[in-house]
Amino acid sequence: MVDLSVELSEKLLLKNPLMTASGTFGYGDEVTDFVDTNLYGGIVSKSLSLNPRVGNPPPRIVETPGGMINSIGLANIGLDRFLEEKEEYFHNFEGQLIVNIAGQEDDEFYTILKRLDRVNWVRGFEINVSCPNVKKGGIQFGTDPDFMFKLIAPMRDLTDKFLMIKLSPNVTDIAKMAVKVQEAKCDAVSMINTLYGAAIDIYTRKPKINTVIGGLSGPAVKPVALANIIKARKAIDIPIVGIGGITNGDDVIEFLLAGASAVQLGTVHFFDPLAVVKIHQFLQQYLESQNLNTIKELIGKALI
Amino acid sequence: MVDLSVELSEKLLLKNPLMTASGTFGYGDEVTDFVDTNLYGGIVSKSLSLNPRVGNPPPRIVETPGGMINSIGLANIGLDRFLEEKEEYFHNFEGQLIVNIAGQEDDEFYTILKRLDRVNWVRGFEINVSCPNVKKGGIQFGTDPDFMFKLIAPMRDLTDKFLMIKLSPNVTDIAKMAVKVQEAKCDAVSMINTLYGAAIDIYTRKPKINTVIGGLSGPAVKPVALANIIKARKAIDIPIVGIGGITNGDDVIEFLLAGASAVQLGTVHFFDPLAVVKIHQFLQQYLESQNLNTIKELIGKALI
Amino acid sequence: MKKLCQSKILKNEQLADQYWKLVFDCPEIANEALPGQFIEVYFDHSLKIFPRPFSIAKVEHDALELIYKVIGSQTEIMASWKPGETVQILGPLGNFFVISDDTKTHILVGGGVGLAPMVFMSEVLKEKNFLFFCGGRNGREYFPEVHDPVRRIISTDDGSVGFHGNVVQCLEKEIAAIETPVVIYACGPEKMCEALKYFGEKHNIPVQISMETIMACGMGLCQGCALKTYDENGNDKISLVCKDGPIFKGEEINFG
Amino acid sequence: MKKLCQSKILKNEQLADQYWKLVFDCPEIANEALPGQFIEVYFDHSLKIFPRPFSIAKVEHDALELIYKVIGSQTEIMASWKPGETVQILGPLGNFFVISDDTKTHILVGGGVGLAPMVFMSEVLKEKNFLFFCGGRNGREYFPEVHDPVRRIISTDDGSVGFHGNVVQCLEKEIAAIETPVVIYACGPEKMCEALKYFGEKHNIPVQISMETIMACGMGLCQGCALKTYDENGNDKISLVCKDGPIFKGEEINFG
Ligand SMILES: Cc1cc2nc3c(=O)[nH]c(=O)nc-3n(C[C@H](O)[C@H](O)[C@H](O)COP(=O)(O)OP(=O)(O)OC[C@H]3O[C@@H](n4cnc5c(N)ncnc54)[C@H](O)[C@@H]3O)c2cc1C
Ligand SMILES: Cc1cc2nc3c(=O)[nH]c(=O)nc-3n(C[C@H](O)[C@H](O)[C@H](O)COP(=O)(O)OP(=O)(O)OC[C@H]3O[C@@H](n4cnc5c(N)ncnc54)[C@H](O)[C@@H]3O)c2cc1C
Ligand SMILES: Cc1cc2nc3c(=O)[nH]c(=O)nc-3n(C[C@H](O)[C@H](O)[C@H](O)COP(=O)(O)O)c2cc1C
Ligand SMILES: Cc1cc2nc3c(=O)[nH]c(=O)nc-3n(C[C@H](O)[C@H](O)[C@H](O)COP(=O)(O)O)c2cc1C
Ligand code: FES
Ligand code: FES
Repeated sequence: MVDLSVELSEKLLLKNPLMTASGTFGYGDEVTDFVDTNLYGGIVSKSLSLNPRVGNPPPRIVETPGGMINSIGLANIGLDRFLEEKEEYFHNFEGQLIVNIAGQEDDEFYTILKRLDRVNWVRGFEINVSCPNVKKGGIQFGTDPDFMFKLIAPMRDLTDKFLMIKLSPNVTDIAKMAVKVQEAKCDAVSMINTLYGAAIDIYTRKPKINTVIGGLSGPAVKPVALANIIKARKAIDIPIVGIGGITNGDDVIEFLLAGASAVQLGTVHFFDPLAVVKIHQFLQQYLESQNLNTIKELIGKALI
Repeated sequence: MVDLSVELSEKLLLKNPLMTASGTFGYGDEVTDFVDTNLYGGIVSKSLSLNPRVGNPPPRIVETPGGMINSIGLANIGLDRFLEEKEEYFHNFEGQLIVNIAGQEDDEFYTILKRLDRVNWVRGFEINVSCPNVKKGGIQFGTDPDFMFKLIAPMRDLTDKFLMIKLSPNVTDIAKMAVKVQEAKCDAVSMINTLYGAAIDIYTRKPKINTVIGGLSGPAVKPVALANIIKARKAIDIPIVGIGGITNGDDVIEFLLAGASAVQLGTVHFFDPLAVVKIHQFLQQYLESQNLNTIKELIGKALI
Repeated sequence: MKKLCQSKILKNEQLADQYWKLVFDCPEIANEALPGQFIEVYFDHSLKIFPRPFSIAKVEHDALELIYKVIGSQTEIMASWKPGETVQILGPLGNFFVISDDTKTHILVGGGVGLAPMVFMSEVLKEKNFLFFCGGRNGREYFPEVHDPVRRIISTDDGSVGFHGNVVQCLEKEIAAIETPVVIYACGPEKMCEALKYFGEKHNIPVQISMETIMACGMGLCQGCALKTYDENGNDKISLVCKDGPIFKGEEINFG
Repeated sequence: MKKLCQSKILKNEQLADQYWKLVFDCPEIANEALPGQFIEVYFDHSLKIFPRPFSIAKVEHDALELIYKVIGSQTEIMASWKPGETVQILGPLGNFFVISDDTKTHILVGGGVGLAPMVFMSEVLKEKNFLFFCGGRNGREYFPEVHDPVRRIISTDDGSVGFHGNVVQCLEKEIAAIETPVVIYACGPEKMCEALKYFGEKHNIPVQISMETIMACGMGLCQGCALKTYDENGNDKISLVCKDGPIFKGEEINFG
């Protein structure tokens, strides 16, 4: 048996490098009818805010060539209901639960962090500084290195749990952002969140997304994610979690070679809900065919 | 008959809004066997440098989901051969020839501009400040607003011909770049050039593109192009030429509604060489079905 | 329980102009499906990445039937599928029409591709008293067979077949003669559904409407299929068509 | 002159394991095609956007034949095509093998999917003296028929059919007995082509090699299909496989 486990920090060992991307997997309980969610090394939950949010009005999604645009607007059940309703499920989950947090302002982030720091079934945090779909907060945190640093630097004092910052690709230089994350002593960066995208109905002339500009994801963005990971890998030493357009096992290996220590599956859940099962099989076969005992040996090993 | 003509400036009237994107159409003479190139309102030629360039070593292209990455490296025949060899073809071309210029440093741009300003079959210029595939010059001009301004501001004094700057999407805020183009008194901006993209072969572990990171184009990037055009449209008054992933007539209308005054077809030439013919037909039918006499009425008319 | 199946195509045949019937061998879904529920159909190697939702139009033993209209690239691809090929489908998804024993007359209203779930309803209500109002633009549209032809009332916009006018106008004409209590079940174009909501309010008839929005996942993962609705107190709410629907009570829907 | 055609499929049949033969009704291309040239095959609605290049394997009146190996998504899609369907193709593209009357023995060397253009060559050279060396990994590969069976010399890596070894080793064994002047025409895996270049140099035999690179357009628009080559003076050069090739002289190719 090959070893699929990876380490994102001393605090976070994953039995395999496959996580779910925030907002693309519900809270994990929608697919249990036909997928064993224990195949995931980790689940990253939908961005959580202090209070419940209904999210943006429709239309919220549109299909684009090889991808989609979304503007869900961080619809979520809020911290209290999350703690009440999800405990049982995540107690039984054999992988690691990473809670993705998105606040409107600094204090909202900190309050959630403090409360969840005490919750034993929460193993770590992914801080969403890069959602393009909320007007206040959201993207502005994620495009200016200093602004972001101010937001995230205090977080390290609030939790000893695994702390990861999710970066936006909508910047001139993602490496600069990644360096700030490392300076703030966070454990890892994840990238990429969605790209800016828009679509217009040529008959009604209305935007196909309520907020006009939404977030592009799916296979289409995979090359962009890889380019960003390659750039960030050169600039920082902390682990990178790769996200963006991953569809199959081949893609997962590509992200690891490019420098990601783990990956998140997002949009693929919508069009291939069995992806995790297929990827699992592929990773094992691939490692065997390459005479590798552990998947860790692939991380950052592209001949670049 | 509906009127497809658009005006990019008083100096540049196009009989229809369809142009070719630089680097995706040779010099127009490859497809004449089966396409009437006079269907294009304008041809934008492959980026021209002072001296011939062989371009980058292989591999130069790779297919990605819904798109492709290229790193041709501005392979081109150089100014002298261009003037000698292409005059006859462009004398007979019924549309407008826009020469795309890419230099390694400021002076190279200016020298080419000065020489071509005297050439009567050259109707205007597109300045490529945004190619991600050349190390010197290239992208760095196109990501810093002030750096770019310094490059382009002197150009206005060198030519009275139509002068357009082609912008990169690999920036935090394309609107800031567009504003600088307007300040430099150029006639128009075109957007987008390619996004950063990478791909890795999981068996050889080598990058699938010689320069590791290349330029992503094709249907996949269409939503990104539209988002950028919408943002730039709000910031400037000069015309925008829309580029990025255009495949069919529907897409062309979408770009016009978003605020583009004309468009360029790029990657589509590779997978649907008859696109221009089909788009032509579609535009006419669409305008008739919408009871519009002229395509100009669509520009910027999205209900945003 | 939702099942994700690799199902064999038994039949794929053209019914009318752009209308096709596709039959899968899929006991897992067929045996659980209720009228109003839908499935997601998946496509390989496709530039458009979303699966496509289709109402279940009938189940017969292990066979699961769809009625679909070819209107874009994916339905075009579907029309090229041949019996014997295998396709991935997920279902049954969503809620279903609620049928109550108190109802004297079940009124099914279907327009265009909205006919599919109503065909299923007409099968389930075979032994009961139902009327099936089918609307179409003209006589070239597809109007499904029902066991007892008098139960099918056709209307076309151009009057080429049946009642001349839309299906709601037709219903307005007939309603007085229909035995109460009545329930209306509807699926079709948004305009039709909206008109039926107000028709129901006017005549004090409960209306159950199957709604459509763009779906990415079809099963509650993406929160994309949002629909503006009202809660019991009439406050604004957002519902997910794939999970909370596709069937909503008329009074729940905010047609905006 | 290149033609862009909507061509009807006449035949699409499996030849061996993963090898298929696809025949188009396409007089426009068939009537102009020369051995070594290729066509581009286009796909609709596909996540992979490039058309795919395939060597012309034969022309017979208006029929244009390809031999293809199913190795990925697009060749999988091709294998699902049915006679009667219409496909967009572009051709004939690229240069061709140059056949000279001085040549006493024409040596065709093909391995794997590289067999296709050699089948065309064997047709064109039917009346001349040729030998067709076919290489494969094992006996389950496809080895094309030729009119005169003694002209076909098979070698397999595992020795299960014909010569035990690769096709170049086989040629090395036979070459002394072959009547000169000789020309070698080759198409196949890069390693084979490279070995043949050096084989030609060693034996002072001209070698014409068909090369493959990833192609976006197939007709000189994108400059993507770059190949490292040498000019007449041995200086480094970049050539475009779709326009300057696919056939290059052995000495032109820089195998790096
Ligand atoms: C719950 C539900 C049940 C449906 N039942 C049927 C049915 O029984 N028979 C039938 O013919 N059609 C049905 N539809 C509509 C069907 O899903 C669309 O016709 C189909 O998706 C069109 O795909 P296309 O690629 O051919 O067309 P496209 O050109 O891609 O789209 C044409 C139109 O189809 C709709 N559509 C496209 N993609 C989606 C999507 N991912 N989710 C929802 N709608 C989409 C949109 O209105 C769009 O404008 C149903 C839709 C829903 C939501
Ligand atoms: C001039 C030329 C002639 C060819 N003749 C034949 C032939 O007669 N019979 C045959 O079976 N194959 C031939 N090939 C190879 C054929 O093009 C590939 O097998 C085919 O493109 C695979 O597509 P896929 O989607 O099935 O596989 P994929 O999984 O997409 O790719 C598998 C491999 O096919 C090759 N390939 C993929 N896309 C392209 C492309 N756009 N351009 C060139 N190569 C590509 C690459 O080596 C790639 O690694 C030829 C290639 C060239 C360049
Ligand atoms: C429908 C949808 C909802 C999303 N919601 C969130 C979210 O709440 N928080 C977040 O950080 N990212 C969110 N994302 C972004 C994804 O987590 C991921 O970064 C992005 O989709 C790129 O990966 P993919 O191409 O594999 O989907 C969402 C993406 C989609 C498609
Ligand atoms: C193969 C290739 C070569 C290109 N060469 C150039 C170039 O020389 N100069 C330039 O300004 N843009 C170049 N581009 C960018 C295109 O002009 C265009 O901006 C980009 O491809 C986006 O449009 P598309 O998605 O329609 O292709 C090239 C693009 C491709 C695919
Ligand atoms: S379609 Fe994804 S939640 Fe409804
Ligand atoms: S494939 Fe485009 S130039 Fe050769």
